[in-house]
Amino acid sequence: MPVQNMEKIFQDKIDAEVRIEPKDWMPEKYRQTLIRQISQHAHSEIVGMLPEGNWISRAPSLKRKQILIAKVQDEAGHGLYLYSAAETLGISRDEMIEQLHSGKAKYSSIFNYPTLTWADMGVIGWLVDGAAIMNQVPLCRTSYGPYSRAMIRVCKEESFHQRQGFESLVVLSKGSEEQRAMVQDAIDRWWWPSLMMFGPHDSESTNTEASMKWKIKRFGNDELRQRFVDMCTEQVKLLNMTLPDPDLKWNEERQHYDFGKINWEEFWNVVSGNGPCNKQRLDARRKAWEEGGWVREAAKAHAEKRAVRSKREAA
Amino acid sequence: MPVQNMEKIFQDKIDAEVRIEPKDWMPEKYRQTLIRQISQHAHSEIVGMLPEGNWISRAPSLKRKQILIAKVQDEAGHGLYLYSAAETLGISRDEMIEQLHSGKAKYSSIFNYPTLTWADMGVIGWLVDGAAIMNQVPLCRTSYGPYSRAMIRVCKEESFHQRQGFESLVVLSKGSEEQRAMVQDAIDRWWWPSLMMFGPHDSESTNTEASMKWKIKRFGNDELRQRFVDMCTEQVKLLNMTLPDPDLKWNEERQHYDFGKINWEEFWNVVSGNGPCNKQRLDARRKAWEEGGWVREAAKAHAEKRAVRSKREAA
Amino acid sequence: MSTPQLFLYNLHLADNALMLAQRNSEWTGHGPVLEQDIAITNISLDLLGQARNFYQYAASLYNGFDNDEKKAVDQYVPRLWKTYNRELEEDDLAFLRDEHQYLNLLIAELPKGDWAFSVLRQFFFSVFQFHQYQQLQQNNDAQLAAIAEKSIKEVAYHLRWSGEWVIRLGDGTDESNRRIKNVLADLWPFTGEMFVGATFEAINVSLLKEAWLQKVQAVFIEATLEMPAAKWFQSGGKEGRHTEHLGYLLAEMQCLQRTYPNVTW
Amino acid sequence: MSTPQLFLYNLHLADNALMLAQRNSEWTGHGPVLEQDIAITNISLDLLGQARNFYQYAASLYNGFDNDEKKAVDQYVPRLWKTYNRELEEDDLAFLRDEHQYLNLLIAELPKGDWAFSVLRQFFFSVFQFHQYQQLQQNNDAQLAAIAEKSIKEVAYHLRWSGEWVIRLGDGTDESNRRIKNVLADLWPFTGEMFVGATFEAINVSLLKEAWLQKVQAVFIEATLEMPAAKWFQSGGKEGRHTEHLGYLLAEMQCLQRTYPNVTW
Repeated sequence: MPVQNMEKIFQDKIDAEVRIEPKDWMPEKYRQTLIRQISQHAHSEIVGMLPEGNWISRAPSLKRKQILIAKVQDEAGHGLYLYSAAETLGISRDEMIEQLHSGKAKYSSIFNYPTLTWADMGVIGWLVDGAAIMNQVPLCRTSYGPYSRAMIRVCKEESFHQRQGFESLVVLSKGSEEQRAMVQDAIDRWWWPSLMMFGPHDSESTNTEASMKWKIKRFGNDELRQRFVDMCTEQVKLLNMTLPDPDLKWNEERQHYDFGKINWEEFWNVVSGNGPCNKQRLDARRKAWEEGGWVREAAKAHAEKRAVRSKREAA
Repeated sequence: MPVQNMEKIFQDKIDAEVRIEPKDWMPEKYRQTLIRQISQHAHSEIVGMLPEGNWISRAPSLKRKQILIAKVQDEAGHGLYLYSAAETLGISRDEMIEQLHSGKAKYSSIFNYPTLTWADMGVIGWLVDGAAIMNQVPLCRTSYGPYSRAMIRVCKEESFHQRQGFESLVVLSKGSEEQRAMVQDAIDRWWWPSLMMFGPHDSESTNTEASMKWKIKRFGNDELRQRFVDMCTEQVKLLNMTLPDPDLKWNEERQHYDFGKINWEEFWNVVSGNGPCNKQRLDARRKAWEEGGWVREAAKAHAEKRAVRSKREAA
Repeated sequence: MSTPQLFLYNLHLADNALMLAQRNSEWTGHGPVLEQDIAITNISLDLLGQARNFYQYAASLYNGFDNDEKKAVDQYVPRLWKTYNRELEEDDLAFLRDEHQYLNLLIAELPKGDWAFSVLRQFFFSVFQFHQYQQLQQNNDAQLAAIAEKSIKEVAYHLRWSGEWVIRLGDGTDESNRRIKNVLADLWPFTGEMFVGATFEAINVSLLKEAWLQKVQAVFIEATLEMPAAKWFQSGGKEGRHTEHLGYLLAEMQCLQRTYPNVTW
Repeated sequence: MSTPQLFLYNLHLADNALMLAQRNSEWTGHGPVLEQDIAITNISLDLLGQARNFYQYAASLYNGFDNDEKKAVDQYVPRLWKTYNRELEEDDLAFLRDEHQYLNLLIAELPKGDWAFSVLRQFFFSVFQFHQYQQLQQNNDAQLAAIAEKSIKEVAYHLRWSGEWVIRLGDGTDESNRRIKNVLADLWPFTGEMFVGATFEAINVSLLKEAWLQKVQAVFIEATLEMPAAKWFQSGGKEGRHTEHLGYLLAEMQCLQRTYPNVTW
């Protein structure tokens, strides 16, 4: 069949909301776009374990320690689902990890900010997971089957984390003066980076058009960001806290909140490697991988020995 | 000159309290005994930096932190003097360090006990340095010149440390209930190991006779231990604390304090490697040495480059 | 067993689980491969759950004590909590005691080391804990028995998982074999303490040694490892005499509770 | 400069010295060779002495403040101390502030790393501190000038010592050259903060940059190292926004003061 026909069949399926499966024909660019996006998402889960992992040893109660450890563990699980989804497109997990470590592949820039107080755990749940969910819920209906199924599981757990995060902020916001100050400070530090999680303005975003057509993506960056601002502006009132934006105000006409200008210079700086923790995060991942090398080799060597032995016994 | 005559001249000098100097003839066994003893003493200073170094980062006031750091640094200095003294006998510092790391050379067993609270810093100053001084003051008059001169410097500084240690215990003993409990607990843990610092009973001690004759050693282990017990039993009263020995009591006839039986099984266990921290201490020293390897090599390589350059410039 | 002793025994069991959970959770985000990062984190979570059960039970016992009973355990109760004027809670026990008030086995507090250290430590500990909980299931104290019964399935998994890793590393590459032998020499002296009973222990731990040795031996054979000959063992944990490592662990673990006392988190 | 600003400036200077002293003292007993163990320990002691002078001055300033002045710096004063009902002392400032109340440069709080990291960090810091104290010697505030004058000889030694090590490692072996290049890439982004003034700074730090660059350049030439081209710099220390490392340093450093508040040591 000529490629044009294949492309037509492919696009028809997409338009009819039929999921594309690993064995189906797909345009090379679709495959590449998905590999890039899914692996980037997987890397974000794995790197995202680090800023929260930073507080596991210091969690202030046994219950909070349990919740935090379980959450970070869930992120590892999300990484696993997503690497598996990407593998169905013909790339191995080791290749993807190599791309992460070499800097070729990206991960969400939000994880290049430091976690400085316990309140950051709650605020990350609320704002960072909140923004992630806003981005990800539409991906549950994305056109590629394995990705959309992975996202359904991910989103379910993320919503749970977001509620837990907000709940912990409610507790802190009813606590001592220092606890309340901690929350406000954490909101002040995470608010703008969270808004940056939706990516550049649609007008400046590459790849958006093709991704829309292929239904990898379903909403523009600015649209999702606006929804997020609207949502958080309401929620922050429940905490008796404020968002660090003097320009934030209700626009009766648009029926949305107007908000201030994002510092895109900071955004591009962090994306290109110049964030507070970029080097620290990648170094931590590389170190874990390098120090685990002998463990992975031992496991492989042992499995091979066993295989030989059971073959010999069978013979 | 026949060896017998040399030995006579040597012993006559000793008997006349004339110091033996590096270039003087000396019996091989005298040289070996001194190398063993001085290097063991140097190693004790170096390993002895570790238990106290363990509290530098946690010292509870800036002043105490300064005092502690300076004290540990002094121990490094003592190590230096003593290694230098041993080097005059024809062994290099690197050889001695190698003997320490391989386990061939010993160091004082006291440093194989852990430092568990801040009060240990004071008690080490008082009891451990106190016992060390008791052992070392006679060494200021030991027959080998470089060793006796090193010991004069060491003893001066050690006495200062001992006073500082006791002073800090006086402060703690006038402090809160928890501080006082900390002091008593530290005394309870360090008292018996301190008594062991004087070595086995003279009746069980090897080398003592020759060392006495050569005036390397001037008092028996038991005699020094008794002096130490007598001294501490008085001092502990100033702290309103007790020594953990139910058999401790004044003997009017001997004009000394009687004291309980030392647990020699523990002593020999620790000497032979089975103390709470033997492995930890040696591992720490080996690690520092190994990780410093590239630094020492770089310094050497650079010095050689400079030497070549200045030769070239001179030519 | 008297109720003060039961209180102390709960602390001992809880402290064991908490310290090992704390150490294992240092791997979270830093494991050698994602699946094993998740696995050791799971063990951490299980142990943390067990610790909570024991601490909660200990706290409820204490809150029901009469004055004599309270006095009997007074030296193990956090000083700072006494200024709070409220009932004792699990977090007070976990976060506010001084170092010498913790009663865990020394093996549980040792730094995580490399992967070989962590899995071999877990194996030694889990074999012991399995037999310990098996006994506790029969205990007259219903609450203790219930916690043990609830936890033993988790422990059986920890034991299987860590035993498989011991085999994998022992019978893996030259490097993995060398590494596990090294850490075996480090860890072995810390195993003896498990079998030397303290007065507060509800079971005769010395009777567990034989079964422990048999299981270890069986796994070691598969792992091509030899049982160490060393007969000297570390001790002190059950009396509150710890290694130099515990102080650092506590400084980190307790820092928020110490800096902001008596608030809700 | 107002007295509240002078107070904050003293905290900034003291915090710089304290954090670096704390980090360098981690080498004590663990140095690559005995003479250098002693040398870096000496630097630690000098810095600790400087820190004490600045903290003591800050405390005495605060104790003489009127209510408005006290209010102006209230957010930097340790909360716990306020419950002590006694004058502010150096140790309250050193040991009882929360992380965001410390005003040191980020470079001072970074973990000690390997020997290359520690000596290069010291060099960058000492070049800066030398020029800073040189300016401060001329300051109108006599006490500040006196501390700077007293300390500058020490700093000149730190500068010479660390500069020599940078040369030795840069122009040493392949390994030492590789290592110092690696840590240069890590450290460089933390140097920019030194030259971005905060309102509490008594001198115009941006004017020190040229002299700093010249000295670094001169040593780098001897060390066969190239000046990095990177133009992006970390910031936050002077506003109390730190790296993730400071929290751990404080948990350890403060543990006794937090566990046993308001006693004499």
